[in-house]
Amino acid sequence: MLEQADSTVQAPQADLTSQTSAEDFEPRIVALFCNWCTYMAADLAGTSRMRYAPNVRVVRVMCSGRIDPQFVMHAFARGADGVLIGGCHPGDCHYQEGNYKALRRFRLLRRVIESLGIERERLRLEWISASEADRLRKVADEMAADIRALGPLQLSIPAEEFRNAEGAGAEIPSPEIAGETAAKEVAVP
Amino acid sequence: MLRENGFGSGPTSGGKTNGAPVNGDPPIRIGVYVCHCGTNIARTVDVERVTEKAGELPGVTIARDYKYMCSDPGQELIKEDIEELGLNRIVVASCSPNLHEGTFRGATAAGGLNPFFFQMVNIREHASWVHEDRESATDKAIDLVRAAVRRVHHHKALETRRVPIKPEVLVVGGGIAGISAALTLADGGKHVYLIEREASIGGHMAQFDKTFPTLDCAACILTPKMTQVRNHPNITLMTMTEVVKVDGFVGSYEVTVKHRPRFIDVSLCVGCQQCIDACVYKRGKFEDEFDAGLSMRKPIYLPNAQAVPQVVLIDPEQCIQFSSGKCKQTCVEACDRDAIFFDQEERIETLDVGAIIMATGFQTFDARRSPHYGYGIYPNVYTALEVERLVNASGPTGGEIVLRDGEKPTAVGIVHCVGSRNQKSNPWCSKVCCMYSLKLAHLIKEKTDAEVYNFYIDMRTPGKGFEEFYQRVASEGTHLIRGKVASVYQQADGDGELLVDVEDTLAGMVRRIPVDMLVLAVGLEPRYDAEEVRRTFNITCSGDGWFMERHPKLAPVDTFTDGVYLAGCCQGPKDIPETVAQAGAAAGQALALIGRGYMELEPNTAQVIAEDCSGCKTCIPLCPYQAILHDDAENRAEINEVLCKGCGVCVAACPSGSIVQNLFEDTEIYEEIEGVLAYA
Amino acid sequence: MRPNIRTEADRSPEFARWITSLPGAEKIRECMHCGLCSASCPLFAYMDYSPRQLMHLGREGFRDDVLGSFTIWLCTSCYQCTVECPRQIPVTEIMYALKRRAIEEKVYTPHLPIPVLAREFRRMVTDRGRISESWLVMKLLLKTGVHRMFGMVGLGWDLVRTGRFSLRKETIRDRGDLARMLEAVGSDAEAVS
Amino acid sequence: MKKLAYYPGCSLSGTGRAYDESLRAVFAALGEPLEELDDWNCCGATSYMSIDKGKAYALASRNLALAEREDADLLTPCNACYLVLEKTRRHLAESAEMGGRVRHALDAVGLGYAGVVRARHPLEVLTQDIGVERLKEAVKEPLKGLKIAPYYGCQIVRPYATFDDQYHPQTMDQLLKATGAKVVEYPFKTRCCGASQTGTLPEVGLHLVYRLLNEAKARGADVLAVICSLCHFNLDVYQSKVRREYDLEPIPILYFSQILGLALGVPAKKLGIDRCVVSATPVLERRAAHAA
Repeated sequence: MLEQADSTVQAPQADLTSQTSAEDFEPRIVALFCNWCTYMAADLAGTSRMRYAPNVRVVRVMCSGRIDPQFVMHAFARGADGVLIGGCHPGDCHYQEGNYKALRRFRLLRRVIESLGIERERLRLEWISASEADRLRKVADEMAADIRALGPLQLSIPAEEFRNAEGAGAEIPSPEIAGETAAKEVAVP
Repeated sequence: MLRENGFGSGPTSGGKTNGAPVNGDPPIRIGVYVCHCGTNIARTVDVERVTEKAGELPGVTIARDYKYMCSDPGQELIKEDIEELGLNRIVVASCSPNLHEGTFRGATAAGGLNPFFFQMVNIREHASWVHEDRESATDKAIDLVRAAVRRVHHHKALETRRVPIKPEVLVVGGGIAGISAALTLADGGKHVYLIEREASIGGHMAQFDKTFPTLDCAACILTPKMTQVRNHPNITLMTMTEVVKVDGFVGSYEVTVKHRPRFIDVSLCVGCQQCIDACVYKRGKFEDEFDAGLSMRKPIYLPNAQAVPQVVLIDPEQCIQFSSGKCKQTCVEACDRDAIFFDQEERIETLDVGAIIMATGFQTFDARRSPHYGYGIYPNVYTALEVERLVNASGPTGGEIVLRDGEKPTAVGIVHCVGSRNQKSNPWCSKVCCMYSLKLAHLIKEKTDAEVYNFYIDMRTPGKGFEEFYQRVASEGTHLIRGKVASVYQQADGDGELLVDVEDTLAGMVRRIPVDMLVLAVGLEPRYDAEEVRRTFNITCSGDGWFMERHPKLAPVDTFTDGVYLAGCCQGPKDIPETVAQAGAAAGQALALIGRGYMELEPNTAQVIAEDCSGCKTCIPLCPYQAILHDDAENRAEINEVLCKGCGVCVAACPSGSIVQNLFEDTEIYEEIEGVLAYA
Repeated sequence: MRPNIRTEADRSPEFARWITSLPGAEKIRECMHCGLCSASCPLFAYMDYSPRQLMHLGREGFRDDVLGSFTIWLCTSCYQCTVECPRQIPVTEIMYALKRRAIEEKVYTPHLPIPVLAREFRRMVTDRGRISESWLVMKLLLKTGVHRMFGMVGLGWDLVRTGRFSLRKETIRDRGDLARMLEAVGSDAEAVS
Repeated sequence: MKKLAYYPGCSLSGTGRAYDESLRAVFAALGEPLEELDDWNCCGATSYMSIDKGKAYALASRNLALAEREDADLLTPCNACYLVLEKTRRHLAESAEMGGRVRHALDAVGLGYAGVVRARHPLEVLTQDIGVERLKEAVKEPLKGLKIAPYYGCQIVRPYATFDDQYHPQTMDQLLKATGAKVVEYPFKTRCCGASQTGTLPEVGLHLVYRLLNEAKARGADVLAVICSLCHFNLDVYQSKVRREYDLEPIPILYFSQILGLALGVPAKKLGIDRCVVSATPVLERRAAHAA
């Protein structure tokens, strides 16, 4: 597994340093959107010709409940400066309550990333319904601005530990990395 | 192959597998097609550069750009390339997969490949239409294409599943939309449950007098339709019925409905109305809803003269028997059919249907919310719906247009856009008010010879025969004053006369006009409980509260929930012909769905990799469809593919990574994430 | 009288940009000319341009027509138009801004008492921190024409009779503080033309 | 109830003295005597805003800062002051630029403003904090038979006031009804009185005043009740001029607080009833005689 991981954490660090000058820093934001609400909102933003920050790259999943915390960790490891998760409003999930599961994972994940030295603004969960294109625009713009202000993601822990965290999966973060609080959180259903 | 990495299912390395055979399969040969969409994409995204970059990606055999990929020649291109270049993966960068994923899967299949060896990239809605800067939009498009190319390496051949569709259809709402949809479906040989919340079908249209622009009588064209509904062998009509719960999915919905008690047996009552005559109330005491409160009725009443079903009902809030239990029950005595049952109770029933048509309609704007018009304060300020009842020959005044004191009005003002086109109430144009206001102007003028003033902001008459009608009303001498009424007040010494202040914007002066009747052309808005109904049916509302169609142009009657269609004003303001047309379209969509008898499901279901499953049962309670069972003998989870809807919640939760989801395998998502992040 | 024809040379694009850049005033581009502002205005009867027309002239950049209009001086800030506007145009605030700019550019009719009142009011508040109404009225009358004063004699007597006319000069204690504050707040960028 | 610092404003020490006197008397009679804000200054009214926005906001904010130092809200009887102070509070919260400039200016004189001070109108305080019931209980001389037209004027209901309906305000109606008087239906409750235009453009202002007075008369009102000293000035002091131009019977104009004071048994002298140009005494005596 470590061997595998070794080859994964290849160049992001180097790439980042090559473009860290504050002025031309453009954050890269990976957006994991559910198919039914937030992806539709992004489509609607398009048909409504809204303008928003071009920093967001959308990856579609069927439900926000499909989002494995490792997707997020992986995105950060590969040079994302921010990750945006978009799902249906509570009560509106196309699959009944996948979004609640996303929320639970998100809360945990946020603690994990903070303990890894990643600022909390870099990970965001937003409920955006299919009709809320304007909200999507606002969130994308805000996030791009927030992260631009933060600057490129600098991982403050040795790559080795980071890989461990990633490999362990955030559903069960290893206590020495995520800290005790996060470990306790797991116990709460 | 990822499975071999064991716990944690780490991602594959960047270029490791690209272009190389996967598990001994033939080498990956990808065709990438970048669409200009006329200038829709090409204006903002440098399509040539995207194509060039795509051509350099590992595994890509050919990259082309083309004006319209969705056109026949565009699809042909894919087909030919598959055949001539031996492509085994296809990526098309164009619009949203919601629009053309099916199209390009079809083209892929037409070339002889499994259609799921295709991946779509959305560079229109997600790039060219939302960005202005050509360079950053192009960079984004390149990233998205790279992600798709990396993803498509890992695609597998999949088969769609077929599930049978129940042939019955539920129509919710018995206005003209629901009636039209139900009749179309029933005439097509399908069984329809038509449910209506009120005691009679007919909806708003039944309250109208004449319809614009032809001035034919609403009742004359609607009543035969209502009768047809009642008599149609394929329609089960249920009035006083509401949906409380919807379970299941397209093709197989289980709808729980609640029948409110009518206290009359529908099968026994013949509508003779002797019970009403016999009621202990000698005359009407309660506001008649159908007459917009302009007449009074008893607690036992027929909803209206043309009601379908022709059956009376009792309002338990008003009937003495319910409040005191000590009524003489003269109605029961009078009924020779023994149809009255005070002990009737609410009844719950479940209906199995394959498709649902929403035809829940609209409500009119409450004029009290625009207090400066004095509605509810000055007695001679009316809503348009009230005036419809006044004009109507079967209405409270027998078709006479008179004021509250019985006098004929001599000057009537009609205020357009009440509640509409206003950021403080409803920002939208309600579409029908200009025409119905002109119609009322004509009818009032005809019946009273009063001076009629129409106060409008913009006169909107786009429709067949509408402009001609506008011209006709203008020629009749109606004052058409362009300006919104700012205030209405009754003078102390003015004999009940109302003074209307308005800027005549064409003259550039404010005019103060005395009228003795003011008609408020109230706009249309979503019903008060639209949000609740939306949740029940798991459909979407647009920001303004109307039910949202799947696509504003190409799927105007579909919703985002398969098998649920929209008809009439629940989707937005419409006039009668438009409503009927849309109801027909919704019925057509439902017919197409159930007529096929089965439907193909996206093969995005999840499966357990049996040898990796530790039997921890984490996934079992997570599944909203109870599709996961635990095989006690083998101590492992098992997914019932028929029940699985493909949300992927279990996949993300599985601690051992032993559940995979077709079309959304971890590897595919990791590759996509890496693809958007990799620096070119 | 100005001829009732305008060419493009009469337009000031700068003025149009300025007016639409006032807070909330970008909405005047969305005006649908319903006339609610005009018809709800208590002073409309005396205006040369209706508020609606003034908004339109502003967005088209007819600077001279707008700043020379009597309308802006008639606005009593009752906010009826602002509250009524279906497109939420802050008409009253725009009127304020137009008054400020007209005073700044000195384009209002001479002897128009309203800007004089505004200036005298400001002077008195800046100096003493409070307004002494009787003094203010007298100053206004002296500056805008003595003839008006004769009509006011009866009125003044009524006030004296009822104990409402006071020649006391009202003032605050910390006048120095006030002056320093008004200095420190700086001047408006908006007024720059 | 948060502490209230009384902010009379300039008019209430001049032409609007009766408003000041009667308010103090009413609050004292209800057991909540008013404490004046120390060293308050003019709010700037509409005139200052017409010249310099920044200075206008600075001027108004000094009062907010003074109140904040005392941890009080401002009790603001004048409609114009109320509007200006509320507008300032909101604008400073919404505009970072103006907020910054004003805070800088306050800082220069050792004042600070965190934004917690609200302007409150006596109508709001009397109906919400003290309550109509408490007023009713305190009434000693019910004003049976007095017919009152309630006139709110413009700036109290528009655009910032949230304590009452902007088309059909009710708070003053409730208070007046509590005195036992009859409140007549008055459609011009919130129409503008012409503000300072009566002075600057008499022909314009007088017509507005005429319409307000005429309508009240036509509705059978004995008196017109007001809540703003400028409204009072226009309707009362200019009434003789109006009557020179238009055919109109005189109608006395009273501050709502004067009417409440009468009902609470405060002597007319202490309420400044004799400060009306159009004397209210005949109407009040006629009513008293009738009731007796």
